[in-house]
This record gives sequence, structure tokens and C-alpha cells, in this order.
Amino acid sequence: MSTMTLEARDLTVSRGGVPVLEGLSFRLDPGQVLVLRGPNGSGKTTLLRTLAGLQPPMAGEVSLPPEAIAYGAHADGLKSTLTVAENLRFWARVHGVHDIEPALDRLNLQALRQRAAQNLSAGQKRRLGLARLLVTGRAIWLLDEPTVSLDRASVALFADVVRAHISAGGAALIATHIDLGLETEIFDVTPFKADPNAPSRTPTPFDEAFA
Amino acid sequence: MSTMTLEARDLTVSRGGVPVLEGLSFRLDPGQVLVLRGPNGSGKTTLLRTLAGLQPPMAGEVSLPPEAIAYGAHADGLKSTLTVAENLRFWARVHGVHDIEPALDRLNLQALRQRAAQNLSAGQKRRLGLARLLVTGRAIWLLDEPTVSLDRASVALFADVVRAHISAGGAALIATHIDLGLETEIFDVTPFKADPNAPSRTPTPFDEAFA
Amino acid sequence: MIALLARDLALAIRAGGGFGLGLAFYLIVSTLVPFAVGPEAAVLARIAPGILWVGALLACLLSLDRIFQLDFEDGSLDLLATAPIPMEGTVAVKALAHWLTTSLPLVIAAPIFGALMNMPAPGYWWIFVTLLIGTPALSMIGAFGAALTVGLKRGGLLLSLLVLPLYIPTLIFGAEAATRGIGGFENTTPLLLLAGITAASVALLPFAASAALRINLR
Amino acid sequence: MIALLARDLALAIRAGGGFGLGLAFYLIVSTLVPFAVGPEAAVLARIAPGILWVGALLACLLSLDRIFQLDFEDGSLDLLATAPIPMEGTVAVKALAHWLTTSLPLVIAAPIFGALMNMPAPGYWWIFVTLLIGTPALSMIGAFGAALTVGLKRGGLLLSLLVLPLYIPTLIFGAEAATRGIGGFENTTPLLLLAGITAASVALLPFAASAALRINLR
Amino acid sequence: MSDMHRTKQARDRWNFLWEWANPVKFMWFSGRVLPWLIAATVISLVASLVWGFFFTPEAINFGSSVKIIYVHVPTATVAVSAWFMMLVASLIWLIRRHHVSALAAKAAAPVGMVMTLAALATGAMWGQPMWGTWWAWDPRLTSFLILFLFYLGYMALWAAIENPDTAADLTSVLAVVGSVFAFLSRYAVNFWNQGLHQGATLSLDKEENIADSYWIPLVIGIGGFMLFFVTMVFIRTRTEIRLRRIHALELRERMADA
Ligand code: HEM
Ligand SMILES: Nc1ncnc2c1ncn2[C@@H]1O[C@H](COP(=O)(O)OP(=O)(O)OP(=O)(O)O)[C@@H](O)[C@H]1O
Ligand SMILES: Nc1ncnc2c1ncn2[C@@H]1O[C@H](COP(=O)(O)OP(=O)(O)OP(=O)(O)O)[C@@H](O)[C@H]1O
Ligand SMILES: [Mg+2]
Ligand SMILES: [Mg+2]
Repeated sequence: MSTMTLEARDLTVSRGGVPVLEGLSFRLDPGQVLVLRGPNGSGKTTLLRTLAGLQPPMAGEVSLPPEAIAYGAHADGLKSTLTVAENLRFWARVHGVHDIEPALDRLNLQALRQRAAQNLSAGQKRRLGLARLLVTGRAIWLLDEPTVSLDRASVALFADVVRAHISAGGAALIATHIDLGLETEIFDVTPFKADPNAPSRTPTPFDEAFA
Repeated sequence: MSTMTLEARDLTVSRGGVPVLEGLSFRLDPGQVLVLRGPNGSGKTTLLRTLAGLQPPMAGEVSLPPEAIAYGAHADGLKSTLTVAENLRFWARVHGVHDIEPALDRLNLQALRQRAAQNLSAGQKRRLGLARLLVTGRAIWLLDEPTVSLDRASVALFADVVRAHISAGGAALIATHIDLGLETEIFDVTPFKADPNAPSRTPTPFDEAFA
Repeated sequence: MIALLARDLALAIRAGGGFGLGLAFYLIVSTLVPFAVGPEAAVLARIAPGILWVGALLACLLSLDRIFQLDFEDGSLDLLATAPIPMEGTVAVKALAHWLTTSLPLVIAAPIFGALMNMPAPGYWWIFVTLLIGTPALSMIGAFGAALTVGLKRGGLLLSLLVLPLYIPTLIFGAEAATRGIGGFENTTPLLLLAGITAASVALLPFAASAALRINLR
Repeated sequence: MIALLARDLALAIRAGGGFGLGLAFYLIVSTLVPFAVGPEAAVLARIAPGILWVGALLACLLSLDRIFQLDFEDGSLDLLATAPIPMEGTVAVKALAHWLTTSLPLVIAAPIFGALMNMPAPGYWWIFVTLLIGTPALSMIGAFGAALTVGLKRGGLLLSLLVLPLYIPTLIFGAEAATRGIGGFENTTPLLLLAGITAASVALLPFAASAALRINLR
Repeated sequence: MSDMHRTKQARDRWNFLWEWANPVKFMWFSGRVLPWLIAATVISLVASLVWGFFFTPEAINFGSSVKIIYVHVPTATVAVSAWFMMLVASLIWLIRRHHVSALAAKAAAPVGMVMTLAALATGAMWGQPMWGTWWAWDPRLTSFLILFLFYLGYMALWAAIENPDTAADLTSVLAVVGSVFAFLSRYAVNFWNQGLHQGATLSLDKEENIADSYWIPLVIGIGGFMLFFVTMVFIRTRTEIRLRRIHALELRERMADA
């Protein structure tokens, strides 16, 4: 996993064509947990979606190994009529993983495995969403507020899962407002807030007139 | 506001016909904040929906003054194509309130008032959902995890709003996993967990065979 | 209640939805039929009133899920249920908004589409009148169906299945009144029956629909 | 990819949706038309193949929003986009699932509904064959339309507006082939053209659709 | 390496062309050209319509209704050309990502739609005396109806999507796929019905070409309507560029106070 490094160089990310964060440079090495901090609306979600390749960066570049990223957002991609085990097994098969038992065990979902996802409480759903990460087999986790709705015991459970992941050589970039109890490095995005009134910094001169 | 008391007597609440919490008795007086605690899946959401009158109790009773309740859940009832101000004004008009400015001020939404709700970040949406409570003019707030996605500054803002509400004679029942920094009473629902294997305790004998 | 009506109309207009799209759908259905049946003017004129009624009914049907579904999903319906408006009022206002944004444009456009289908000239008037009398019933019955299925994800097809049988009497009297009117026959009876269905739906169905909504919320 | 197909089929069956409801809608449309047009057997037999084709097309259309919308809303599509499956594969598999759950039952049931509309006996065979050849194109074109509108809340009506014009060639060749076949005329040309449309749609549209999806995700 | 170098050079050679796709340059250029365009449009339209309406003989069995041809044929021609222009502009946007090109396509759509509608309406008005019906399911007429639907769908898609770049991308994809299907439909309706409508009377090799006295004002009219289309697209593209600027400014302002 030595090449499993995510690196951003002079990155500008945008929402609706307007830069939100600019000049971001950082790297995430195997075995590292980086916690993204920043007030509401500062652009954490936008940054994570850009890194996950779901939207193109406005400027700068992201280098990362192919098929290394597992993205976890508020929307967990759960199907309400499928059971917990079926939901998880689907994602496992998509990623070519065969065994969902460890994931169920580690997020304490064994007792709920036959329950339809629509009959889960908010926190139980969230746990299932996190279990999905384990069956992707991916090394770099990009997580957007993963602990929303979790009680304290579940937050601790989650912290254990992350710890196990990084000690196996994985890495994680986590946007969160709460303290996870992980011995983490903090990366505060506030200083990179784009100045909307600065002179145009869009890449192609053609767009000048709009910006 | 002296009669603005919410009282539950020997209440059993259920989800999908199965009791979740039973034998709950408590009262919420004006000027009081009660924080609901309990691990994920313990039944906090179910309890709040029952108190709000959205689902009938399985047994026991709830007494509360008419039209006194403002319910706030994860789903904020925001229309993504309307602006912040339009969303808020709608709920204000529904409740016969005319002035939305104080609510915008108190939740720090003035700068966002012309923005369509779909262009808000997770935390900004949440603040708008909380502002809605202020325009209901209702005395008893039932809130389900109100601080999800909020950064620390916003949590403090929210605590201030609750404090102002109770010092004006209102009351609040809040389900949350985090510490709100309110000098609150805690009500832990864990001891009331219904035992699904206990002999039937459903009210009418007709149901016995199913329970 | 006025606030609710205003909001629903604003949403319909803002979403780029309401007015234009129902109409476009209606236009398209009326053009598809000739493509499928063939271009003979005599056949088309014969089936035109029926097809225009079926088209209006389907356009109405397709927009039904807007009535409550969105409000259910984003939690507005929970909040409206705890608001100081009777649920029956909410239902009636939402059905009215649906009629104004979806059905009314259809009623106005129907004569033009009639011309496309080679309908004889008196048909323009009769298709307009029968639709004007009948569509409020379609919106109200539809609102009832939407209330029944609101809890289901993508209940669209189930909704159609529930609502279409309820639409049949309206359709029969409406199409019959139009066809007779075009042929120059007496059509007071079907017109009166059509008006009766509309009046009864508007008076009674809000209660049934609001009961269904309350059940779906819990 | 097989996992995805299996999941989509399971969802369609579990939701009580897929098979039954599309079919029920088809049945209802085929019964509404006689109600609206009147019971004359000659007229009905004349328009039957066309109406059955239009009905199949509408039933197909109404279930299109299931293809991507739900997956978009609950975030599955984001996750599938980062999964080790090419987007074109996702699109193709989902269109296939749509065809299996919605169109195929219609194809099988169409002859029976043809009997309801007094269609002559050779019609049963021809309506079956033309639908079997044409419906894959309907599902694939529909998937493209669904991919275009996936980002829009309740894009249902817009989806119809975009997709129905694209359906016209398929409809014309399909209905024409069926009508000619029933009349005992030569219909190889429209059948070949129909097959051509299907083949080209299935080969090319997954690329356009997956481009549209990627644009909508960002 | 040298290969890359060459392509870059090749691109440089054409850059003088692409530079007009820069919004600033486009605004400057279109501002200069517009007065001339407007003048040319007015002159040719007035010339053809006046000539056509007042100085052509009434055809024997057509009556004066034949004069509708001076609106009908040019609007029909422009309606089809407008879609082609949108297709080309969409492709340029998809490949080279020049915003002006996407906006020009957006600007052309309503003009094309109005032209389609005008061709349909004049055709219907003509059909009443000629064929005794407002509407017939003739292939030419029908394919115009379909073209009208395509315009509607294209415009509705633009209107429905908020993010302008997303909207440009999706509508471009629609324009490309739609063009293929519009072409197919044209063929399909021909196959489906033989129809009543005139063939191409303007083609030069045919015997039954209409007389020169009708022909010349008609050609001027087609030119005039084309100029009208180009003028409208220029004006509307300028408006769209300004709207985009306002949009960008608004966004910036919002971001500033967030
Ligand atoms: C709504 C109805 C109609 C539509 C959509 C329509 C459409 C068109 C189109 C697209 C053209 C341009 C052909 C080209 O440049 O290749 C055209 C030309 C023409 N139309 Fe129509 N038409 C309609 C009705 C009529 C009627 C009723 C008449 C008169 C009998 C008529 C007579 C003509 C003639 C004489 C031309 C010139 C033919 C040529 O130079 O190609 N059209 N029409
Ligand atoms: N569709 C959009 N168009 C324009 N601006 C948007 C859009 N969506 C969000 N924004 C704005 O972009 C900024 C960044 O939003 P983002 O969701 O990335 O913030 P965040 O850091 O994740 O906040 P939170 O902690 O509240 O989730 C915010 O100011 C938000 O209002
Ligand atoms: N529709 C349903 N049918 C049956 N059981 C359900 C249904 N919805 C939820 N449950 C179960 O009811 C119990 C109570 O759920 P509830 O949502 O009230 O919990 P909660 O205390 O709010 O949890 P959280 O902190 O995770 O939000 C849970 O065990 C849940 O799995
Ligand atoms: Mg966020
Ligand atoms: Mg809960």
C-alpha cells in the first residue's frame, strides 16, 4: 500500500461555478487520519465530493491511485425494502468482496441483520452506512460527518473501526464537527476560504467575462 | 402559560405494532428543558412522534393543551426551490405569525435570506429548520436531534435560542446524543425499554393472539 | 390556507413544472394516437373526444404524485398536521392548486388539440364544457388516491391503479356528453351526472383523503 | 453487474411494484379507451393495435423514473459512480432490469388485451412480435431520458416531454408493422426498421446516458 | 513529443477563430455588427413581403391565399436551420467548452420554436382554403409538429436545471441524441403516410418550378428571415451573456456573506 497516497496540489473547489475553497494542498498517507474542520458552509462537503471524483476541480489537481476511494456521505445508499444483510451484501458484491460477516460484527449489526432498512432508527441506519465502507475493500476513506445520529457507544465503535483500518495501512479523511477520540491530525479549511471578490482565477481566459 | 404543561402517564409507544418503550410517566412544565437520552434505537423518535400526536400511543395517555406543540425532526419541511425567507414566511403565515425577522436574526440567517434552500450546506439547512420553530409561536418544542450537522458556534446559538424560549415561559423536550450546554434535566429512556418477550400487555384482549 | 395555496402555486411555477408540462404531455398524447392509429381523418374524428378525455385524465394522473408526495418526503406534511389548519382544509387547498396548475390549462387547450385530431367544429365547445365540469372531480379523486399512497416510495403505478377505476364514471359521462353534443343529440343527462360527480367529490372526498393522510403519517 | 441486476429485480419484486403494476396500468388504459370511445366493435378493432402500442409506451414511460431516481436520492448512484463498475454497464443493466420487470410482462399480456378490444386473431401474434422487438428500444431510450432528468425533483412530466418525441419512430414502425401484419400485408420493412432502432439504441444510448448521469452527479 | 507539439501548433493556427468565443470579444464584435444586421434584416424583409404581397399576380386556382407562401416557406426553412445551428453549437460546447457557443444554442431555441410555430400556423391557415382542413396528418406537417416538441423539450430542460454549466451539458447531449431521432422521425412519417403537401418547388432541376415572378421575392424572403434569425440569436446571446454575468455576480455576493 505504499503508493496509496492521496495528494491535492493547489486545489480550488467550486459549487455552482463559484470557488468555495482555494489553494488547498495536502497529502494523506497510508496510516493517517486527517480530520477536516470548518464552520457550516465552509466547503467540506464540496471538497470531499471533488476528491471522490464526483465533481471536477475548478483548478489545481488531485492525484490518487485508481479505485482506491470509498466515499461515505449523509445519504447511505440504503434500500429501505431490503434487509440489513441484503443491503450490505449488494455493496460487497459490487466491490468483489465476499464476506459481509466481519462488517456486521464490527458495527454491531448482527442482531439487526434480518431487519428491513426502513425499520431501522436513525442511528442504526447510520451504522449500516458505515459497515458499507468495510465491504468496499478500499484503502482511502472519505467520510462526510460519519457520526451524525450516533450515540456515544456507537461513536466509540466507529473510532475503533477507523483505528483498525489505518493500522492495516488504510487512510481516512473525515469531515466532522465533533470530537472522535482518534489521535488525529486536524486540517482546518477556514483559511482557504475563497475570496469571491478577488480578481478572476478561473483556468481558461475564455470565461473571464463571466466570473 | 400556566396550563402549558405536557404530561405523560404510563405511556407505551410502539413502532410497527411492537411496543418500544413502556410505562413512561413524566411531565414537562413551562420553563423546563428535558433532554431525552438513550442509545440508538431505544425509541426516542417514536416517543416524540407520539407526543406530537403524529401517531397514537399504544397504551397510557398524553395530556397537553391544544395547539401548543411545535415538532422539529430531521426532515425540516424545506422546499428546495424557495428561498430561505420564503420558506420561513410560509410557516409563519400558516401559524398566523407575521414577522420573520427575529427568527432570521436569532439563527444568523440574514445573510442567506435570498438563497434557495437547495443551495444551502447541511448545517445552514438545519439552522433554517430551527428558525421555523420560532415562527410557530408555540410553547412546547419537541425536538429530535436538533443539532445534527451544526458546528460548535451554531450549537451555542441554538442553546441561546432554547434558553430564551424557556425564560419566556416555553418548554422543550429534546432528544440528542451530544451535550448542549444547557442546564438541563436528563431523562434517560433506557430503563423503559419494552421487553418484546414479555406476556402481552396490549390494551385490548382481541390483539392478544398477535402480540 | 391562502398561504398554502400561494406556496403551492409558487412551487408549481418555480419548478418549471405546473402549467407547461402537463399541457405538453397532453399535446404529446394527442399526437401519439394518430401516429399509432394511422392518419385517416374519419377514424380520428370518430375517436377524438374519447381520446382527448383519456389524455386529460392521464395528464392529470401523472401529476398527482406532486400533490402530497413531496410534502411527505421533506417532512412538511408532518408539520402541516401539527399546524393550526384542519387537515381537510389542507387537502382541499392542495387539490385546488392541482386543478389550477394542471387541469385548467388542459381544459383551455383541449379545443386546439381537437383541431389536430380533425374533430368537427361543435366539438371544440363540447370538449371544453365537459372537461371544465369534469376535471375538478379528477383533481379531487386524484388527491384522495395520492393521500392513500403517500407513504409509499414511488407509489406512482399503484396510485394509477387505485385512481383509474375511480375515474371511470367521470370518464364515461364526460366522454358520452361530449360525443352526444358533437353529434347534435340531447346530452343534458350525462352533463348533469357529471356535475353531480364533481359536486359530490368536492364535498365529501376531502374528509376521506384527510383520514387517509393521518393514517399514513403515523 | 450481476449483483446490480439481481438487486434491481429484487427491489422491483419486493416493492410490490414492477411486474404487477405496469401490467395493471396497461390493462386499465386498454379498458379506458373502450369506455371513452364507445363500444362499437368495428371501431375498436380498427384502432386496437395502435392503442395497445400507445398503452405499452405509456406504461413503460410511467415506470421510467424508477430507473435512476431512487438511486440518486438515496445516494446509491454516487456510490455506484465510485464503484469498480463502468457507468455504461450500470446504465445498461438498469435498462435491462426495467425491460425485464416492466416491458416483458406487457409484451406477454398484450395479446390478451387485444382480445378485449376485439382484435382479429392474427393480431395476437403480430402485436406480440412487434412489442417484443420494439420494447427494448423503449426501455433504453427511457433510461436515457431518466438519466437526463435524474437531478430534478419530480422530473416526471419533463421526462415525458423529453422521451415521448424520441419514442415516435419506434411507435410508428411498431404500430405500422402490427397493422400491416394483421391486414395480411407485407411488413418486413417496418419490422426490420424496428429491429434496427432497437439494435442502435441498445448499442449507443448507454454512452449518452452515462454521460448525462455523470453530469448530473457533479 | 513532436506530435504533441504539432497539434498544439495546429491549435494555435485556429485560435484566431476560437477567440470570438470569448464572451468579451463576442460582446464587442456583436455590438459592432448588430446595427448592420438589423438594417439588412429590415430591408430584405420589407422588400420581399411588399413585393410578394402587392406585386405578384394572383395564381389561377390558388387565389390570393398563395401569398401566404412568403411567410410560410421562409419560416419553415429557418425553423429547420435553427435546429441545425443549435446542434453545431452544442457540439462545439461539448468538445471545446466555449460558453458563448452553449449560450448561442440556448438563445436560438426560442427563435426556432417561434419559427416552427409560425410555419405551422401559416400552414394551417393555408390548408383551410387549399385542402379544406386546418390540419392533416401529412408527413411534412407532422414532422414539423415533432420538431416543435423537440424545441419544447430542449427549452424545458434548460429551464429546469439551475446550474448553468450542467444545463448546457445536458441540453447539448439532448440536442445531439434528439437530432438523430428527429431525423429518424422524418423518415418514419414519410414511410407512414404519403401526404398532401407540396414537394420541393425551389429545386432548380425540376420542370414544375414556380414562375420567376413568385420565385425572386421568395428567395429574398428566405434570406430576410435567415438574417432575422441571425439578428435575434445575436441579441439574445448578448442577453444571455449579461444574465450569466449577473448570475456570477450574485453568486459571488452570496459567497461573500456566507
Ligand atoms: C401546418 C401545416 C404546414 C406545415 C408544417 C408546412 C411545412 C412546410 C415546410 C417545412 C416547408 C419547407 C420545405 C422546404 O423548404 O423544403 C413548406 C413549404 C411549402 N409549403 Fe407547407 N406546410 C404546411 C401547410 C401547407 C399548406 C396547407 C400548403 C398549401 C397547399 C403548403 C404549401 C407549401 C408550399 C407551396 C411550399 C413550398 C414548397 C417548397 O418550395 O419546397 N404548406 N411547408
Ligand atoms: N448548489 C449550490 N449552488 C451554490 N452554492 C452552494 C450550493 N450548495 C451549497 N452551496 C454553498 O457552498 C458552500 C459550501 O457548502 P458545503 O456543503 O461544501 O459546506 P460544508 O462545509 O459541508 O458545510 P456543513 O458543515 O454545513 O455541511 C456553502 O456556503 C453553501 O451555501
Ligand atoms: N417502521 C418500523 N417498524 C418496526 N420497527 C421500527 C420501525 N421503525 C423503527 N423501528 C424500530 O423501533 C425502535 C425505535 O426506533 P426510534 O427511531 O424511535 O429510535 P431512536 O431512539 O430515535 O434511535 P436513534 O437515536 O438511532 O435515532 C428501533 O429499534 C427501530 O429499529
Ligand atoms: Mg457538509
Ligand atoms: Mg431517532
